[in-house]
Amino acid sequence: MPGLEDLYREIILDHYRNPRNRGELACPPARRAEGFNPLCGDEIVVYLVVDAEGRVSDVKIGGQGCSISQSSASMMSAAVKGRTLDEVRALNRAFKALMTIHESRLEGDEGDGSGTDTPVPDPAVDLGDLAALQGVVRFPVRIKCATLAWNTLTNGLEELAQPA
Amino acid sequence: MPGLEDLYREIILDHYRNPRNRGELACPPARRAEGFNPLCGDEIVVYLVVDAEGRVSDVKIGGQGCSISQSSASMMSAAVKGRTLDEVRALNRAFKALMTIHESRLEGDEGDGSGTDTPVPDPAVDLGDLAALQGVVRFPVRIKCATLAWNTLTNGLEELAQPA
Amino acid sequence: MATLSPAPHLAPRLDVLDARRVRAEFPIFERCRHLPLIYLDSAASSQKPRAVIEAMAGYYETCHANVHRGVYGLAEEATGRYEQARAAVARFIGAPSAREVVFTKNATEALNLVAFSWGRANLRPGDVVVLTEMEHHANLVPWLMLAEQVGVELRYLGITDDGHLDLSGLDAALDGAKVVALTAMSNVLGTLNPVRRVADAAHVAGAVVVVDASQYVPHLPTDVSALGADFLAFTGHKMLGPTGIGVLWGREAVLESTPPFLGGGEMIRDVRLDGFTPNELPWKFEAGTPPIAEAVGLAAAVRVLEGIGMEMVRAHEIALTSYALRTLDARFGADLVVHGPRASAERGGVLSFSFKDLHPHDIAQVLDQSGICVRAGHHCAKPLLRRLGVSATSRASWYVYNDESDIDALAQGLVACSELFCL
Amino acid sequence: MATLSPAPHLAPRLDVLDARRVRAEFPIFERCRHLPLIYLDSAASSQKPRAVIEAMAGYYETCHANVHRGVYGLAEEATGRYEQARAAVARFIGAPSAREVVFTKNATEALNLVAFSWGRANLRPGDVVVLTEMEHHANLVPWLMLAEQVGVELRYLGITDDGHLDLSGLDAALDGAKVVALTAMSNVLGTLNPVRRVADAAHVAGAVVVVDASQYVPHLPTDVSALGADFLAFTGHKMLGPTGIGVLWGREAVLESTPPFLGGGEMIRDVRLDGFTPNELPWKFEAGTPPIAEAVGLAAAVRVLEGIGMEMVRAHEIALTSYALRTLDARFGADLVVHGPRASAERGGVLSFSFKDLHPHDIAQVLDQSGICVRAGHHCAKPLLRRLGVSATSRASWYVYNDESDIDALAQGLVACSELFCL
Ligand SMILES: Cc1ncc(COP(=O)(O)O)c(C=O)c1O
Ligand SMILES: Cc1ncc(COP(=O)(O)O)c(C=O)c1O
Repeated sequence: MPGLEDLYREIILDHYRNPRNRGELACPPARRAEGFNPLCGDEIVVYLVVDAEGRVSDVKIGGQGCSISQSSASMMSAAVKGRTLDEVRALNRAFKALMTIHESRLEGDEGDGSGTDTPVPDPAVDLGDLAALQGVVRFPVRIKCATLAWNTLTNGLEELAQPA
Repeated sequence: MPGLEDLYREIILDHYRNPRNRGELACPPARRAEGFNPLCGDEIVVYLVVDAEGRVSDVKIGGQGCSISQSSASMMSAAVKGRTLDEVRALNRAFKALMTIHESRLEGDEGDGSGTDTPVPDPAVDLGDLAALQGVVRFPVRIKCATLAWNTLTNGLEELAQPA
Repeated sequence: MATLSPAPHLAPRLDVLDARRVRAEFPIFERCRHLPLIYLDSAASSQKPRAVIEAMAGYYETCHANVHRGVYGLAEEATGRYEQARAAVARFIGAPSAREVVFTKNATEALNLVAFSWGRANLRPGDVVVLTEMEHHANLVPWLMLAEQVGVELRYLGITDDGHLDLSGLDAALDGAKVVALTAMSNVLGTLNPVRRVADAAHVAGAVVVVDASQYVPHLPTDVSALGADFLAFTGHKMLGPTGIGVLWGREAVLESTPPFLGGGEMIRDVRLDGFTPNELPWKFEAGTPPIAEAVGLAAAVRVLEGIGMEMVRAHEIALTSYALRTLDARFGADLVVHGPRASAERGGVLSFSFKDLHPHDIAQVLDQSGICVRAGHHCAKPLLRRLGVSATSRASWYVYNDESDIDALAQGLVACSELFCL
Repeated sequence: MATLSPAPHLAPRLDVLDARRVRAEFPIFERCRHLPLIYLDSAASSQKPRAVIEAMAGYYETCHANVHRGVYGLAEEATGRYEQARAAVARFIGAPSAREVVFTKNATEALNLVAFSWGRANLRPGDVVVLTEMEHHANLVPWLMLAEQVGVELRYLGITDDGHLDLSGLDAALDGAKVVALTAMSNVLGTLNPVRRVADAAHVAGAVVVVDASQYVPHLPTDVSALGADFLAFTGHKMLGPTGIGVLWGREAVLESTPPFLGGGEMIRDVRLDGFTPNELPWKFEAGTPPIAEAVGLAAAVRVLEGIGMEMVRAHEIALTSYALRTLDARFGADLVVHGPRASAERGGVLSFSFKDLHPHDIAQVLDQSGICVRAGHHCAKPLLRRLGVSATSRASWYVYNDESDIDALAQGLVACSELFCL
């Protein structure tokens, strides 16, 4: 059994106790995206301002949930602030890759049954604090907690891509 | 495991090979009753003439099925011929009692799950050849074969009791 | 071969249940990972005693064949075992006849059978179905589906702030009701509902009473007639039995007026290319090859529970619940909020709680590190959780193999949670 | 603990299957009554190898918990085992994704799911459902119920006198058809149907193809795409696995367009007092606690079959069937009538026969006396038996643990029958 220290790294607990960019932004100019994990009730709200150059000029996080979902949201907010949308997308891909590196399980030959291809992490992308969430993959039930914020952000960005 | 000799007594095989009272009767004066075991496809037709004194003056058996259902029908026909309806009913009760005397099974305390009361055999009734069918109770699946003829007869008698 | 008689050493005829002795009969507690297993999730599923595991293995090793209609001895033996299991279950719940006991795949199928087969045949658009706000999804979703398909109206009995069923609206709710479907014990709050009282009122109003006894039959002496139920559903895996089997009990007359549910082998008397005739009770509701080994396992579980004595099981759980309430209160005071009734005589051994601002997922995760298994989430009762104003709770639940030391470990584990998150 | 990898000694990589060696893995054959067990009723239910029995016992002994949503390690382990079983089954039938594999309680429930959930959502009064005269009740009664409830029209493909599907009426039957539901192999005649050919024609006509593979998956290498099926149903207990579990495979797109079947926990994403949102595939169709230990057992069965090799299983059964046809012919000539195709490459290892004027019940009873288990009756295919003009047949069927000596014993037993009744 993997140890708790793999999951609750100090940096994660720090983001949980002292969440960064917590709050709301006026919409417009901000866009608001809401994410919900109906299985555990975790909730994330992302407020996002993208400037004329396609750069995330401001971001705020609302919602409530477990330490993993909340710290992941906090880290994400810090990581995307000031980045271009392309950079944000690359970060998102890198993070998803981090979350899908499965170890061989009890019966490794049979995989996890999801049948989806495992994304390959891009070594060029520096995840910063987010890398601390790596331990989550050893606790499969918690992966959805860690990815909730990113899925919410992605939905927000897709909406942004559509005519308002 | 009970032996075959319990089931296929010589007298049963004799009735199977040489069925008594096989045939049909004109209706009227005879009444016709049909019995069917949908689970195994066994079929019995009973033709019955009851005279003015309430006595079975003639009986014939048609149909097809396994040795147990056919020999039971043959024995029944021999047993009821010439009897009064009251005597026939007593025979029927005695035969049913014979067919429900369960031995203690694997887990005797739990019965056969049928929850019905076990009829008590009447020592005053002489079953004659029919007593040879006693071994059938040790082969529960076959009980329905043995009782088919009697159930058919009972239905016929009930109809007789109704205004024609 | 399997041990088929009630294990005598499980019935020490003491005044109190010796949980250590009982636990020794459950192989999983010997599982030697780095920590002893402190299993506090029996409300989700119970562990299995050796007698149950061996009964099933023994069945496969010595007498498996498909049941019914097989002429050969092996098939007859298998059929006997299967039908004896039905008789054992009937006896365990005080059913007048084994004909009233239908084996399903779980409690959920049993409740769906009632909603769909009895419901579609007997309910018309606008007919009222009364439910409660504390139902498990298994006793909600089938009725929601029926509401959509048939147009029945659903009404809900609410709950009071201390987690009891609110009966103040009962008479109004029953007006025009054709069905009242309620849980005998909440799997979240632990609340034991006044089933008899509701059933009597429902019967006066002309409604049929459906009881979800999934959390009741495993933990309390059950008598279907005393409860006043028309239908009663429960599930094997929560009562020391295997997965893959559930039970629907129904009053004979009500079952007779219920059309078949699934179609196939076993449930028919005759089939033609243009129609079919259903079989008699209870087989009319058992389409296809039934859960044979599972029935044998469930019968073994029933014998183990009878060996201990259901009065004893109940007394043990009251004692543990009292101990848990006292212990958690003393240690954590207002930091730990228990959802549901405080009096242990009014509740079963299921304790849902909120602890400081800690998220139940984090609590369950940290407790797991000490080998403690508790459930975190909505416990398949989302409407109830909304009513409680929480999105998830932590839930600890106990059974015959638990004792005070497990509660102590839980309390200790909660201290560790609190320290880790510094809240 | 359970043996989880394919038992290597079951995979001797020989050209022929060593049935004696295989049989040694099945504890029931050690059962020591007064006679050795000659089991010729695998079409009704197969026996279980040690690996399957132990996998289930091992599961209960070391890692049982309810699956999904449990945060603690034990629940995660149980969930992993359950989902790995799904993956193993998907691989075994060549399913593109485990999302397409739904666990049910048996094949019957799987077929009911298709008829009721897909059928009610997609069929309108007057729509045509094409069946065959050789279907098992499990693939008849649900459609008969649907005909009654929805008013669909049922059409039947007949059979030829030598027991093949009569395809001469196929085009006419397909005119306006929305569904074609047929068995891949008859459990009475042994006939292997030209599923692919029928499926291609059905698809051209715009119909969905439902395959009852209950007798096929256990005995032949299966590839759902090659068969051309949209839905495929089979059952655990006929393929060395436990009772209490069946499988419905469906093409992802078709499953997506199928509404939920039973309602309850597990199959939902959200529940409110006024409605619910279903879960994603495959859980949308798995209401309530699933057959967890049974899935673990089924995965073990799959590994045993893979260890032997399905090509080998098929070759062995062809060899045994040829031997049986030859032997019975030589011994009894015209006294013994085999129902179904004569060429063993066109049929599976299921042999229904009529012997003189002896009633199948009597035959089965007398054979039982020599320890030989054969089935007698209508085999849940009453319309087919009417078509054959018999009310019952005797049926012998074989599997990996049978060999020529079992056929010899059968022939010997039939001689005894004939003598006893002096016919
Ligand atoms: C062809 C066929 N279809 C369906 C079934 C039903 O399988 P089950 O009883 O496991 O649901 C059977 C077995 O009885 C069968 O032989
Ligand atoms: C109150 C209640 N009802 C119904 C169920 C459903 O039981 P199963 O999942 O075995 O069908 C449960 C268990 O999850 C329960 O706690």
